[in-house]
This record gives sequence, C-alpha cells and structure tokens, in this order.
Amino acid sequence: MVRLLAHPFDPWAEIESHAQRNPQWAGKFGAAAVFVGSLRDFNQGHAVSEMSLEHYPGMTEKHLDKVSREAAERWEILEPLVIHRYGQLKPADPIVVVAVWSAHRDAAFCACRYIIDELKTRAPFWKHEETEAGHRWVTPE
Amino acid sequence: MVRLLAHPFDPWAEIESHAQRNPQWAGKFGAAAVFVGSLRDFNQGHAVSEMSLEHYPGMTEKHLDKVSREAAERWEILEPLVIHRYGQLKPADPIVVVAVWSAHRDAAFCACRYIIDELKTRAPFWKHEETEAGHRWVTPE
Amino acid sequence: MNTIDVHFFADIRERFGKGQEFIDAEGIHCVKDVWRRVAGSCGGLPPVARVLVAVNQEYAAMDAPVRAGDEVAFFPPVTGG
Amino acid sequence: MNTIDVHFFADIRERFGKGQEFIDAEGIHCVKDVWRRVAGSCGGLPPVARVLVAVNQEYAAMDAPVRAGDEVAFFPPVTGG
Repeated sequence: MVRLLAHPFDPWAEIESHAQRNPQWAGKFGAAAVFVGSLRDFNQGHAVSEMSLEHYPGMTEKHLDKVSREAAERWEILEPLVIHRYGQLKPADPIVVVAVWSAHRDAAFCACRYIIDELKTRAPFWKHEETEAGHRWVTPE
Repeated sequence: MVRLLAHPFDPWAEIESHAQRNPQWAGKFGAAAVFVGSLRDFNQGHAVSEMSLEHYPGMTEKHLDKVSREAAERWEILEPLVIHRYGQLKPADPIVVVAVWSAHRDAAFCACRYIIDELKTRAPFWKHEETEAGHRWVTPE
Repeated sequence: MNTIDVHFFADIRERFGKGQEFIDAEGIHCVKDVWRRVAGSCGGLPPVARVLVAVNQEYAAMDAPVRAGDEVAFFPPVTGG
Repeated sequence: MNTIDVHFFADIRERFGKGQEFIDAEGIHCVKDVWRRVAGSCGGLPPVARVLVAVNQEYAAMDAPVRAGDEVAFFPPVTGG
C-alpha cells in the first residue's frame, strides 16, 4: 500500500494500523523490517528550520507501486507499506516509512532496504530547505 | 537500552516511548531502522499453538548490552533499543524488537541487522514449542 | 489533441517560472525536440546532462520518441526519502 | 567458597533433571573436568560437540580454566530472536 500525505503523521501508529487492517496476517509473519526517515535540523553544513517537499503527482504513486511490486517478486514478503510526506515539514517530522512483513528476517530486511534505496534514488521528490543561510534546493549526496 | 519482558508488549508503542524518553534526539536523527520478530503459528513443518522461551538471566542482559555497545562502536548511531520476551508466548506475540536511530540510513540498517544477527546466533535463549505433534525444543535452522 | 503536455519541477520549474506548458506537437519527434522548444523561451537553464526526463510518467532518455497527447516532464536529480 | 556453581539450560537441563548444581572445586581445572563430574550422574547426554559452555556468563571452550567461585553453564545451540 502506497500513501502520500500532506500532513504530519505518526509512523509507528500507521504501521500498527496497517497490520491491524490485515488480521489474516497474524501468526503468518515472523519478521517485520521497518525504515523511518525524518527531517534533521542540520543538513550539508547548515541548520534547517523548515523544508518543503515537492513531488510529481501521478508519477510518484506509479513509481512507488512499481518498486513495491518488484520487491514482492524478488522476496517472499507480504504487501509492503510505503508512506511519504509532501508539502511543508518541520525538523523532526517523519518523511517516509517503509515497512515489510515476511516469514523470515532476511527477506524482510532485503526488501525494506531495496524499497527505500529505490525510493531515494528514483522517486520524483525534491526537497527545498529553509536554512540559516537562506533557502536552497537539496542536491543528492 | 536492553529490556527483558515476561509479558506481551506492543513493539510500536515501545519504540515510540523510547524516542519520547530521549527528547534531545528530536531533529538529530534522520533514520530509524527497526526489526520486530514475532511468533509464527507454523514452524519447521508443524502448526504451533504455544511457545515458551527460556533464557539465562544475567548472561542474556550482558550479551545484549555488549552487542549494542559493539554496534555503537562500529556505526554512528544513537543508543539502540533491544527488547526480548521470555516465558509463555502465543502465536502472533512479538518476541523481539531491535530499533536503531542514526543520522544516516546505512548506519541504522547495518547496526540493526548486526544486533539481530548477533542476538539470534549468540544470545542465550531457547525456544520450546507446543505443536500438533507434541512439544519439542527448537533447533537452529 | 495535437499538443504535448510539458511539466517542470523543482529548480527547473523555478527557472521556467511555471510548472506546466502545452506545446504544439507539430515538428516534435523526441524529447530533445520538446526541450529545445521550451528552452528557447528561457535563459539560464541547467546543462541538459543534469536534467532528468519522464515521458508519460516513466523515466526516459533525451532521444526517446514523443508524440501528440504525451506528457513530458523535466526535473533535476530527485531527493526524496 | 570452595564450590563451582553449575547451570543447565533447555534440553540439557531436562536431561539433568535440574537447572543448577554446586560441585566441590577440588580436582577441577577446566570446563571439561566440570562436565565429567556432573555428567557422571547422568545418562543420555548429548555429544559434547553439541554442548555450548559459558564461564562466568561469557562463552568459553571446553578447555577453558575454571576455579572455585566460578559459574559454569552448559546449554544447547541458542534459538532466540
């Protein structure tokens, strides 16, 4: 399941409700691997006071759906949960959640890592920071 | 922080309270990598109705503290959270949580994986299952 | 529909001063044709080598074919997650 | 304190029929001596190669030194997590 949110969210509560929405999963998975990315108050040499996240509506969902499907083809996993913020963010706000459930931990870890890596390098999001030194578009590290 | 629990627990709520107990962390980490292991209702060919987890009090805590410290020496991370159940468990009960916060995702993932792998292969826990075919000590796969 | 729907994002959107432009498909064969057409009206663009392209919301190369009705997007390297 | 505190876990505990035993440190030099002493009173033990050992709550080998006051534990391969 892929969700894009314009408002702050609680990653751990979202993970819990996703598992509860799938009661047939109970007892079937032995492993959950989760990545949560959040906004640091310091980046590439400057204090960050605010960030806005632009994205490409339509392409973003397509891309994240595709990456989730690819992960489910490569590893034996249940349907991943991918949530990503857009719009205005404050430091410490969660930006992204990737949660993967599986019978086994190696599949869960590998699929989680695959999805977040593909998301970071290919999903059409762009960060624009307000820093003590002015505003700037973030460039990939 | 290492905790051993004799009662069922909510892994996501525990992770959230750990971060809340460390308000000075807010905005300092950009990544959290989490592993949650839970009891499947099927293992090594048999339906499992109940499990008891025996451990070596004292050595378990020492071992998990040491592994957490080693992870913090190898990767730039904040203090990991490790929670492990013992005693009587039912299918779908969470068994273990490893949560690692870091400025960067690679450190968070690697440290999380290191801790759970060391825990699985070295921490003195032993699983005893009740299955449809009787009870048995679980052997490593 | 004899137009191509062109989108710009992030600093490229800012340089163009708009997020979207419809262009006439006449004379357009590939992405590079679209870029030349829209860039004509804009100074100070980043080097083409740093521009990413999507055609109909899938990544594409500068020489990928484009025809009337397509959606073409230009954007800088992505920084999500 | 002239004794050694010996612990058993999991199936090894079950075979010994107890989780703990104190033995006289007299004549004990290494883990293997401890094992021989306690195993003497017990049939049907797993082969030594499958038994893991901790001395004072740290993993140790069968030939690790042991003296009075030490805590020695015998257990099967672990299955936590």
